[in-house]
Amino acid sequence: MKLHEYQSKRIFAQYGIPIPEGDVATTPSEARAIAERLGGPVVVKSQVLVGGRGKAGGIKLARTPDEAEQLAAQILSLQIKGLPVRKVLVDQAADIRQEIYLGVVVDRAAARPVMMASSEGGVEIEEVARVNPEAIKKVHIDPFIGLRSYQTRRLAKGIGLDPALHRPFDRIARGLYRAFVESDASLAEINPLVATGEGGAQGLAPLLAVDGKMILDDNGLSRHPDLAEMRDIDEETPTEREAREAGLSYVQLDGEIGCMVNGAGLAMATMDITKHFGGAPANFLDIGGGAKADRVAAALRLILADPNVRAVLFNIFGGITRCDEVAKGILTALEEVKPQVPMVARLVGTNEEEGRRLLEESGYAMITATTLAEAAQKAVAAARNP
Amino acid sequence: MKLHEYQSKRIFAQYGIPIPEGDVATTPSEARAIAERLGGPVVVKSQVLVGGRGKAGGIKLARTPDEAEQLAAQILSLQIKGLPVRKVLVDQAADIRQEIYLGVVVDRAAARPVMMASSEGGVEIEEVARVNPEAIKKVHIDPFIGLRSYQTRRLAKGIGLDPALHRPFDRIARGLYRAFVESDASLAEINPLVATGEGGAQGLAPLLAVDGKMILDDNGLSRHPDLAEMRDIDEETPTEREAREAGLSYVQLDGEIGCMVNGAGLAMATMDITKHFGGAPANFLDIGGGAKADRVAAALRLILADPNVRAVLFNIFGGITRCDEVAKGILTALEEVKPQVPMVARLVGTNEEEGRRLLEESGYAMITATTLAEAAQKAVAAARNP
Amino acid sequence: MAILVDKNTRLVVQGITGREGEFHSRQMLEYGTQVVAGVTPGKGGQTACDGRVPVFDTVREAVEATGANSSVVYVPARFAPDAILEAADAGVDLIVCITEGIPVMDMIRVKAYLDQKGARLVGPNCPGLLTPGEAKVGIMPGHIATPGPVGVVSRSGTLTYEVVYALTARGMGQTTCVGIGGDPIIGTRFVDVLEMFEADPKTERVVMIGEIGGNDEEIAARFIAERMTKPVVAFIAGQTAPPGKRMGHAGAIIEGGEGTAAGKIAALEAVGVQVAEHPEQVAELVATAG
Amino acid sequence: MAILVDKNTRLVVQGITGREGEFHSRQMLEYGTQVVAGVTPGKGGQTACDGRVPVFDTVREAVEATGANSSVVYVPARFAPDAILEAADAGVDLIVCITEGIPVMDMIRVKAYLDQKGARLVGPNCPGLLTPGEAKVGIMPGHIATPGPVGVVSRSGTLTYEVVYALTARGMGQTTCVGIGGDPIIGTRFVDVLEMFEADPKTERVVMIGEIGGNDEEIAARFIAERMTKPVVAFIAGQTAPPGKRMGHAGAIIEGGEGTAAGKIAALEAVGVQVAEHPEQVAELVATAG
Repeated sequence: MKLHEYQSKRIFAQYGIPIPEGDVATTPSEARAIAERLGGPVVVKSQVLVGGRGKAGGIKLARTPDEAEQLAAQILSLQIKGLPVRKVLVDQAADIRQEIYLGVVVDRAAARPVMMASSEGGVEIEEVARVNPEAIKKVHIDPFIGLRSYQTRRLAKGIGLDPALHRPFDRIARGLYRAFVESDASLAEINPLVATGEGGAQGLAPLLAVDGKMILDDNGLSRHPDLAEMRDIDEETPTEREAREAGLSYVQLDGEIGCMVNGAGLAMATMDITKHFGGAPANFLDIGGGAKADRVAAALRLILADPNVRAVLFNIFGGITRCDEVAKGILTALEEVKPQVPMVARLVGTNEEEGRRLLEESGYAMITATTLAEAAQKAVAAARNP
Repeated sequence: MKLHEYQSKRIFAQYGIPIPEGDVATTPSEARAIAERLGGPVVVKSQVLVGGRGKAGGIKLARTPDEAEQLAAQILSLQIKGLPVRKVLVDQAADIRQEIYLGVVVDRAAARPVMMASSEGGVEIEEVARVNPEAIKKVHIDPFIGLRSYQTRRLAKGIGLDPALHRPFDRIARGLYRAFVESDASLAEINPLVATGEGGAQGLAPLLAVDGKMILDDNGLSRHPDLAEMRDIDEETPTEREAREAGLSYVQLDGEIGCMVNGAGLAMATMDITKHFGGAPANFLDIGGGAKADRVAAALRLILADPNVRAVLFNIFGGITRCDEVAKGILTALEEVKPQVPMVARLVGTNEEEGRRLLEESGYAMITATTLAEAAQKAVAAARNP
Repeated sequence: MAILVDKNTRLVVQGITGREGEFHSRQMLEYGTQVVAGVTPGKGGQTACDGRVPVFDTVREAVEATGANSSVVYVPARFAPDAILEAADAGVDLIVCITEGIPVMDMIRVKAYLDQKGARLVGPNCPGLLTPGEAKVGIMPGHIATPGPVGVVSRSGTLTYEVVYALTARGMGQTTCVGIGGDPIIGTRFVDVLEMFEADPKTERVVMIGEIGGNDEEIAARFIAERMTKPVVAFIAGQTAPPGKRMGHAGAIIEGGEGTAAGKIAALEAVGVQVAEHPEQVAELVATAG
Repeated sequence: MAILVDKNTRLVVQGITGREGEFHSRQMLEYGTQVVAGVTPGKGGQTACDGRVPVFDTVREAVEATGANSSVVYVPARFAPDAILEAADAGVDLIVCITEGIPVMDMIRVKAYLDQKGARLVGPNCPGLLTPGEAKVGIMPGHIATPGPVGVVSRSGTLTYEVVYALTARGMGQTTCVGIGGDPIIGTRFVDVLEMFEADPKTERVVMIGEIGGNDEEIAARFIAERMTKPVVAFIAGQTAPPGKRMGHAGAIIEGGEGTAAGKIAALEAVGVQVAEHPEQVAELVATAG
């Protein structure tokens, strides 16, 4: 689950990371009020869960509350990569001397978190990795002893940070790591972390997290009800939300063959083979292991709700999932939804005979297949000539 | 640093461990008010930092508020092992079906915490270890993964706990371990943990921490200011407090030879050799590594404040401590306190010449010695014939 | 010969009295696996699978009473890390975790602990292991496999069955089928299994089934180039997957331009691995590989 | 020969620009120890000890630039766990921690981590190591020792000097003097050092100086009975210590009737170890032991 910039930064602040003064507005007049309260120039930033907000005109500097109101109105009317802007963050503008990148992700191969820092902040880290990989410094973090100050010192030196900033950098880096771990995140990123030229003595932060991003591990959300509540339902299609609530893995695509498969790998392979034989998958849909009839029924309703779907391909290879349960689910759903499109069913594995028997005895017209290649070819053909 | 029962139990409660309803009183009328508020029978328990309170008459059951007031008056007038009782804990009396022991300590040899449980609660664990060691079950705790439920299950089965109590036992055991770790404790103990015969369904705790004890690691106190504040200054002699505040390790004994030594091992050996040659040490006193003049002066003032002291033995073996610094400290203190007792000085090691020179040039009468045996013998003799 | 599980595997099933645990224990028993014990806290002293398997409260008791040397975990995600650690502490050599949905941070800690202990974990979120004719541990349907010379290793579950089914249909049996799981942090990775297959005298050819996400396939490609003498055939799922979307498995996501099927296929082909265009084609390529 | 430190020791001093760090670095240099680097965060590029020792920001840089193989830690308790871990991560073989006052829970974690890494720690809260005529690491005064055949191991600091001083005065030199420290959790224990002395061809006799608290002396007694061929002379401090009072060292406390000097002396005498009645008597017993 992705968090908005303002949500990520509020979490960072809880871990002692300095962030700009600011607040969220949903209307231009709210944005104006915030700018008035803050005083001085502000940055008005669209809160949408995609990258490239700046290029899309979703981030603007306002010198006065008037200007903040105007720019907020403008930004709140934007659509960025298809997503409507419903909120803006109004932040005090920072004095930017240097922009740093600082982020934590999981390094799968090392099986531990890795913290990355780069002197080239304000740019996407993938871009830096491509253009100037030497600029990225990394330290792996032992999950038991955590991120240590000697490691943050290595990062700070590695990116050539002013020695006077090493201590605040250490505090921020260790705070970011704790935020990462304690939120069950898969990414926690400050980009840019800004050197403001301020001394700590004046009470102003010498390093400031001007932009922030967190992605949470969906598997960890159940133990963070406060974070789970941060989900922005506007950022999901109703279909995706319905799928999530039904416990299904579903990704909408733009093809015409609806796929219902058990297992993520097989679901991808089913999409791939559909394409291989000249069709296009309408979705990725994994009904998961051991799916019961009601979950299968929910899955079929989702597929049929997509108006692009011109044929449905069931590919079930029973292991922990039982073919008879899947067949029951299909039949339950068919009683409710009267599908206008042809259906191709391939059921193999645990209780496959019982599953096939149930489908055959139901009386619904269903094309059957033995191999996956056969099933895919039949589905592609059926979608063309229903 | 030892905590009182009531302090320990309040910490336990913060970790989800059920404790009896109760409060602390310093007067009989306060005790009465608490008993009235609680209703039903209460236990009035002296809060002193020594064991054997029960045998000393410091724990009594009161059936009525009247009786609570009377018993509190009686207990508040006691001295237990020389310590005056200044506070009583008034707790709701629990229905006791079974008494269990549960504690965490550090196992030095294994270099990790160990949790111990025994079906013989209400008795000191050392007593159980002597009489019936088989009754004590132990699990070692990995510091990185912590105490796990499968380990508490082993303990619960090992002590023959009713299976219905395994879950509450697991929660309490894991809470106790967290309290231990997060308080930097060297001991955290519930004794007895009482099976009340209540079901969890009625909202009453089926297991209740009726008595609790914690000892904190002095080295960890600086990061727990809230716990450091719990120190009961009544439980230290003024001398011990003064020593602690001056950064000195000091233990008062009942002999006549005041010892000032650098290093704990050497300080003990100096005490031992004093005894070996027929004297008795008045104290253990380690001025620590690298002691400066002012700390040495404070140490000498402490020793001379003890009226039993009839001779002072300085035994300094310079390593990180410099003999010249020690000599300066002794001279500073001598200017202030005019000692009426003979002093024997033995200074060896780092900057020993400079140290000796300072003492010699000062003009104070000081008996000197080369070996420890010689110094001890001279001190014993000087104490007898001043 | 085979790898990881065989006739000598003495298995304890953690979560045996749960619905899936009991169902698959029966299937494993039917297949001939020595399921010697089950564990469900609070149900010690009972039996499962119609009295065929004694149930214990802890893995340690199960190991002490039955000499179990391997464990399979069917408990819910919330309790699975504890179950894995318990098995490791009880000294079993092999732990197979079927459970899906374990948070990544939990698995990072579990794996670090297991590495210290020297215990081998397969999974989590995996279908388990199958040595045809000897033992199955996990949830793979046994009837699709048959003994033979092909070693199979896969990040996927049902996609593995698909490939094994096709191999069997073409008369190419398997030494062992290993599902390593689809999570970002797994106990046993491609290279670990490839190394075992390379060392196993009965395994003549190897099938490797990857998918988008991470760079395990790329690491495997390097290993194949440097250390493997046996032919390897691969399939990579997710050629049509869009970037930035998690495709079911927690580990199957193209992020920051990395982990694409195209990149993995290129890495494998560059070291001489034949990569099938669809699952059933794997069997055709294995038949002619060498 | 000697144990742990010798002429080949290349030492990095952590906390070299602190008062004690600089003072003892000079003493170590004067003794002839190869102090090749110092570390103080933020002072990289400077030098210490009148330009004789380059200072680095991190241990890793120090090791890379100077080939340091051992480290000694003089930093305050709050930063000492980090310093030890840093040295271990930088790959030094031996870490000697002088610092006292480190919380026990910190040391439990540090020790568990070091055990994984295979790094050897001596201390904390110890005087360090001295191989007379070759190298000193820590704070022991060098002039009290002289080369010879006696290995000395001790939980104490200054008490060790006392014994070494007496040995030297009687013409009995030392192979290596090892202060293992007085804390409850220490990196290297009596048995570890006894094993090294037993294996060291130059060490002919061993002195072991214990104190009240814990049961390390009792464990050492078992080891001496089972594995030591060389004579051992011991002294145990704290015969006059009252129970329940911490005698300076965090580890020196008689608790629950355990850890008394009498118990330790009995355990050692039971396995044939001669136990001195006072420190200076140790030298007499060593002279006649065999």
